[in-house]
Amino acid sequence: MNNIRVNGESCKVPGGWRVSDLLLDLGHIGGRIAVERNGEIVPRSDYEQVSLQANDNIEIVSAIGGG
Amino acid sequence: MNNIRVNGESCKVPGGWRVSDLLLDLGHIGGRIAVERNGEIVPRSDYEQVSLQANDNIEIVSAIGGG
Amino acid sequence: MNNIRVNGESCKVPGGWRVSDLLLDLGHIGGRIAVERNGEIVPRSDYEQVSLQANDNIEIVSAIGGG
Amino acid sequence: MNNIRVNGESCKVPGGWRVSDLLLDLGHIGGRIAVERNGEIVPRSDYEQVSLQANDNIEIVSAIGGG
Amino acid sequence: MGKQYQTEKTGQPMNDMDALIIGEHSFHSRLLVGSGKYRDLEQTRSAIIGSGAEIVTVAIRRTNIGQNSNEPNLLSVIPPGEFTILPNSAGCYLAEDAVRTLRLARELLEGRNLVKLEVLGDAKTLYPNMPETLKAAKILIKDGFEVMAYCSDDPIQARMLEDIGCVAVMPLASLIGSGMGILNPWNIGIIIEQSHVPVIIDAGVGTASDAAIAMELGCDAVLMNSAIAHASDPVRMARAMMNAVIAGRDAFLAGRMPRHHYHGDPSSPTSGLIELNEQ
Amino acid sequence: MGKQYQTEKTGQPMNDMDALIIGEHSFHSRLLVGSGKYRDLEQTRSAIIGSGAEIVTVAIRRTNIGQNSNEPNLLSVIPPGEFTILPNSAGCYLAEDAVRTLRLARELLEGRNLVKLEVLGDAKTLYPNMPETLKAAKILIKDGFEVMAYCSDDPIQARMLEDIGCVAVMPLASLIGSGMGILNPWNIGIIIEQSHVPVIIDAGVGTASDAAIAMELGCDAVLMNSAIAHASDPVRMARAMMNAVIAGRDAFLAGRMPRHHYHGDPSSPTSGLIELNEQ
Amino acid sequence: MGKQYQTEKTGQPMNDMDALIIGEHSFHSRLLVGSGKYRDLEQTRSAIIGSGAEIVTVAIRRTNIGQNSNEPNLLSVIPPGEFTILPNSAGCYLAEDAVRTLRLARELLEGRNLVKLEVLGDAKTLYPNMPETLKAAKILIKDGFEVMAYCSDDPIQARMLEDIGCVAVMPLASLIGSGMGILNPWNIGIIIEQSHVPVIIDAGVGTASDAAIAMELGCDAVLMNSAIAHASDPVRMARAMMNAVIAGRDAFLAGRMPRHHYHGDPSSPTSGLIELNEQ
Amino acid sequence: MGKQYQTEKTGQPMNDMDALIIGEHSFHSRLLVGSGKYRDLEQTRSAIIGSGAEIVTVAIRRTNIGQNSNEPNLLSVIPPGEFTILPNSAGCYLAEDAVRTLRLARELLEGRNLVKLEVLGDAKTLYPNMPETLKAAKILIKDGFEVMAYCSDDPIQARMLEDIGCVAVMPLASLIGSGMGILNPWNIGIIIEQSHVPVIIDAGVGTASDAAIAMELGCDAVLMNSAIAHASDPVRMARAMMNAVIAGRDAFLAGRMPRHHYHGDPSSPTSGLIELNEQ
Repeated sequence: MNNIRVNGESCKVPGGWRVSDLLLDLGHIGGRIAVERNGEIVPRSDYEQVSLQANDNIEIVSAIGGG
Repeated sequence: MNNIRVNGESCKVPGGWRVSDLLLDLGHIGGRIAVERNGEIVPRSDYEQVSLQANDNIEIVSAIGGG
Repeated sequence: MNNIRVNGESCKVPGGWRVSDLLLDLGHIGGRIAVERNGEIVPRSDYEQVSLQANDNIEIVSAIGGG
Repeated sequence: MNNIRVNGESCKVPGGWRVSDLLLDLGHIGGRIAVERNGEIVPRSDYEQVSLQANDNIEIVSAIGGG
Repeated sequence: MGKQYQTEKTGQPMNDMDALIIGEHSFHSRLLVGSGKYRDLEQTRSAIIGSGAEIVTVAIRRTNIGQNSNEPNLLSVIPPGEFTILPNSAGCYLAEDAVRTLRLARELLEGRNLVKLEVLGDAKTLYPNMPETLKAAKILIKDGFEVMAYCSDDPIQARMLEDIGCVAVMPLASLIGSGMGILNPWNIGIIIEQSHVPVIIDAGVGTASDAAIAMELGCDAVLMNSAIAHASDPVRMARAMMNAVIAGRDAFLAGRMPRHHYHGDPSSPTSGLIELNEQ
Repeated sequence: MGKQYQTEKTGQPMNDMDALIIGEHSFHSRLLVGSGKYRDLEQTRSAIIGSGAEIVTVAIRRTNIGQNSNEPNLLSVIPPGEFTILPNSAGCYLAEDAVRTLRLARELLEGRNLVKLEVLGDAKTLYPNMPETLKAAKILIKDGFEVMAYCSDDPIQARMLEDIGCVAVMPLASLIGSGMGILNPWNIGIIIEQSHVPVIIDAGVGTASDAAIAMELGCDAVLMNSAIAHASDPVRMARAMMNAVIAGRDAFLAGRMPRHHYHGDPSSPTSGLIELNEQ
Repeated sequence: MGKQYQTEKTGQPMNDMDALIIGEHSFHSRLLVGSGKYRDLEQTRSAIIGSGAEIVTVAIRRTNIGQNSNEPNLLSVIPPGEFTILPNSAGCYLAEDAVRTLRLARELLEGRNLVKLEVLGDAKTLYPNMPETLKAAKILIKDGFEVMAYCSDDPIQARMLEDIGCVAVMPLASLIGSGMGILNPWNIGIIIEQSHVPVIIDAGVGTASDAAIAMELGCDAVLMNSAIAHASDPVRMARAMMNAVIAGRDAFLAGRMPRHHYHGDPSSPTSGLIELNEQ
Repeated sequence: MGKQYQTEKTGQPMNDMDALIIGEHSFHSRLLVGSGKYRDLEQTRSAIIGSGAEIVTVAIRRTNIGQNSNEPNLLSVIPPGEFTILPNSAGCYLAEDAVRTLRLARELLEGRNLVKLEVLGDAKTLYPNMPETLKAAKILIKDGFEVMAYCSDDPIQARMLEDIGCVAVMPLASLIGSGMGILNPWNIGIIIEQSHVPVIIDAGVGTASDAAIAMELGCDAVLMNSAIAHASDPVRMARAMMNAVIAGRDAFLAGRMPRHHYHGDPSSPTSGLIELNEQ
């Protein structure tokens, strides 16, 4: 298991997980979201390639109402 | 002939003229006008009855652009 | 005794009282006041001449703060 | 003679002149002025020590009306 | 008359709910326009059509003796069958003259009683002469007229006009033809609050936002002439005014947000931000 | 950018002549709206539809972990296929954070480059932090973004933003969420006069006339959120704003009458009156 | 009455040149103050002394029956020998009542004829009732009074008051006690331009700059009460008002610089700079 | 810096309580004046003396080569022993040039460190260039200067100037030389509320009431040049400004009455009236 941070909260994910595994687990598949890993954008097309490493800092965002 | 004033100008009209004679002479037949004789309205229906008297003061007005 | 009104309130005064008697009674002697009797000014110089009659309406005023 | 610029205008001054010589020549002795040589302030106390070199850029300023 | 309008959510089309009622008459448009100062009658008509106005003011003047009666006439381009013609007493400085002028107007318009009373104080400012206006209003109302009265923004005399029986009070925003907009919105606000007849801004509107401001204050309608006729492109300005009056009316009915004088209030949420640097 | 528009009488439909051009994009509507502060997504959509806006701003925030992904999503009611979604960096106080936020936004919106840069100075006023805004704008433009920049009404720094390559400058009328309208029309006027990119009022509009005033000054467009969302009836206010922007734009193009400070100018002729009493 | 003042450079002390003339009376101070609303008579006197005013208004009210006649009396702290006492008809809504009140005042003040006529329109706004004011002014002037008339900012009725023979016209800046300042400087400007008697702003001043603005417009004097009495520190505010009126008067006489709407104009020379970097 | 002043009733003379503290310096007068644009040095001195100012700004310019050194010099009519001379960097558009200019000024004034930093954005508006101003302020403060900084009315950048160590922030009221007064009092209000150094209005004052308004907002002082020098009678206007600043300061300290938007509030009692007619 790896300790990572997702949207500011600590959590553990199995070793070998990709970004796509995390998104699937969080129910974000198919949603309009974007992902940042350690300050860098993870393009949608790379979700299945990018592995989660220990201490990764993941941000997952969506669009909400704003002015 | 009688001396009358029409719209502030002096003129002479034949004795016995009615308001309708004056309007016909001035080319106002059928126009959207109104007539005052000595400060009193002459209704349209009375044009043929009302005689012009010496020293009558006649005003003939129409609508023009205004705010 | 005569019934009179002073500044909107009914009161009784002895017959024969002059305006000066009333003012003395009310403690207004020497003060900066003015007197109206039945809608007419009573000049200061007449206080001792003017008699109060039954049903007289007396107003006694002074200057107060105002803008 | 050295070519220098004074307040944006070219002029020639004798070799060996100090700042004080220039100010004397320009009639600025005793006036309320300040001097910059090649972008650096020349303190009043150094006028007699600082030599003028070829191509020096001298600014001499005073206070005038301003808001 | 602003207060009694309540916005209610109903299935009804808006126009039915929000008619402008003047005396016995009902109108959809809250923009009244004058017919003066245009380049020609064609432009007069185009601008008036473009404004969407239903009520159009006209002045009453002597016919020119010797005038060619075949010349196009104002009422042929704004026919009384198509518009509500509102004759005014512009140019009169005394109650008596205004009364005579409006009696002629009624005769001219075949008995229509709705008139705009305007009695001026002087030729330099065209500010209303209120004592003469009050005097004329009394005479005209007794004589059966429905009087819409051009007036100052004095709330007390506006109420006197209403008490006399005027069907609308029409305070000036600023001097006739000045285009300065509403100079004293506080007085207009008091008049709106107290009145039980329509309050119509008459005179002084200069551009579209002036008309919107009048409607947002709660005025029932706006009357203008120069702002349209003296624009570089009167027909486009007429359309601007139509939309400005609609916009201002809607904004009034919609109930504007409160003003917050000092502190910003974010439109976007303040939480849920990504991990930001310390500030 | 007000000056280069010339009103010409042509047979062309107006919208073709008067498009709002931002970078490579062309729009009919000159009203941009935010999507925050509504009661619910249904009202959000109704108001946005009612406003006629084509460009809608959105904020970028963390998804809630554990959030039900079946919940209705903002972009399902304002789909990017129907509207131009303009993500903002609201809530950021540093250039770096704004850049990260807008990069996420671009990824979220499948590579769309048009963004609203907003870097705030403090949480109390939400006034822009101009040095950080300039810094972020440089980074974003180098990174291929089309940057519309929320900014103060400082003409010098507005020009710097244009010189850096921003596709629009968006000075505040007054503080975000304050509803105070345009507090300094003179500065806005200078910015309009000097700019070669669209000038869009962003923040501070409170009611319809504020929007009309902005357009009459010569602004190219107006962006608002609270003025609609915080009205008592947001959907009606949205319509009011649509009409106010159209009215203000038309009034600007039509060329308003000059203001006359003192002397009234009669709308009705001064001659041809009936024989009046002496005055 | 602003126009006829010409600033001339003479060796004369200024006060001799610039007296305020009301009817037969001449004053140095252009600040008139009321005597109402103070905490006590001591504060009343301190503030009035501090204001430098020479004319002080008082109200006329019934003596309290049973009142202790030893109580300090207003006129003992502002004695008629030291100040010009200006009795008003505040609280009257009809011409007849105002006339009776001011006749009592004249008797009270041993025949002094100078009065402030004030006839109100309603208790809610305290806006003047102009028809009753005009009626009362006629009666009082016929009866030998010198009438200073509180009035609306209607230039036509202000001129009627002057024509009737009032020695000063006193238009409101805004509602009595509102502290809103001059709401319509344009109307006040017209009144100043046309009047041949002093124009004195009466009612509505809220702070020192309001008084300065009135004087800069060309008013001859300013009358106030609440702005001083309702300040947190009335005595200091009285001094502020004294200086503000002097400052505004001097600024009017000095002739202000023209306003330049757009372009900055350097106070420091643009040439003679040191060799600067290219910009 | 307005908030921390508390008016307390003490036996102390006012001037001791209410000094203007800038850095290490203490002043009685809250009016700072420029020395430019006068007809001649005699008028310069008369106006400055008349204004009561203790701080006088000067510009730094190249001496004219060949100039007669016997010509009267500015500093001979406003000698540094009598006034605090505040040299400015007017005319500079880059931080580096402003720094050089003010270093020359310090040398000229025998080491006095107090300077007015002014870095302009363009020659047309003379609006400050804030990024260059911030840059210059840092350099100057590191170099031992006490910097009073001319700036925009942007509260965020005003705070940056304070954080850098400026001894006063000097936001413009409106463009230099425009005489338009305070265009955005809200921004000035925010700056006053947040600042711990004096806030001095610099640029844009046109007449006495503008200065009074600035002080009433809570500004610590006002700096002006054109308003005095370009008045028709500069010496009288100087006196007007002196009194206006004193009046505005006193009004601020006295605490103005609240504004009441709608309803009149009688200055005279509403009871105790004589028996009036029914109304």
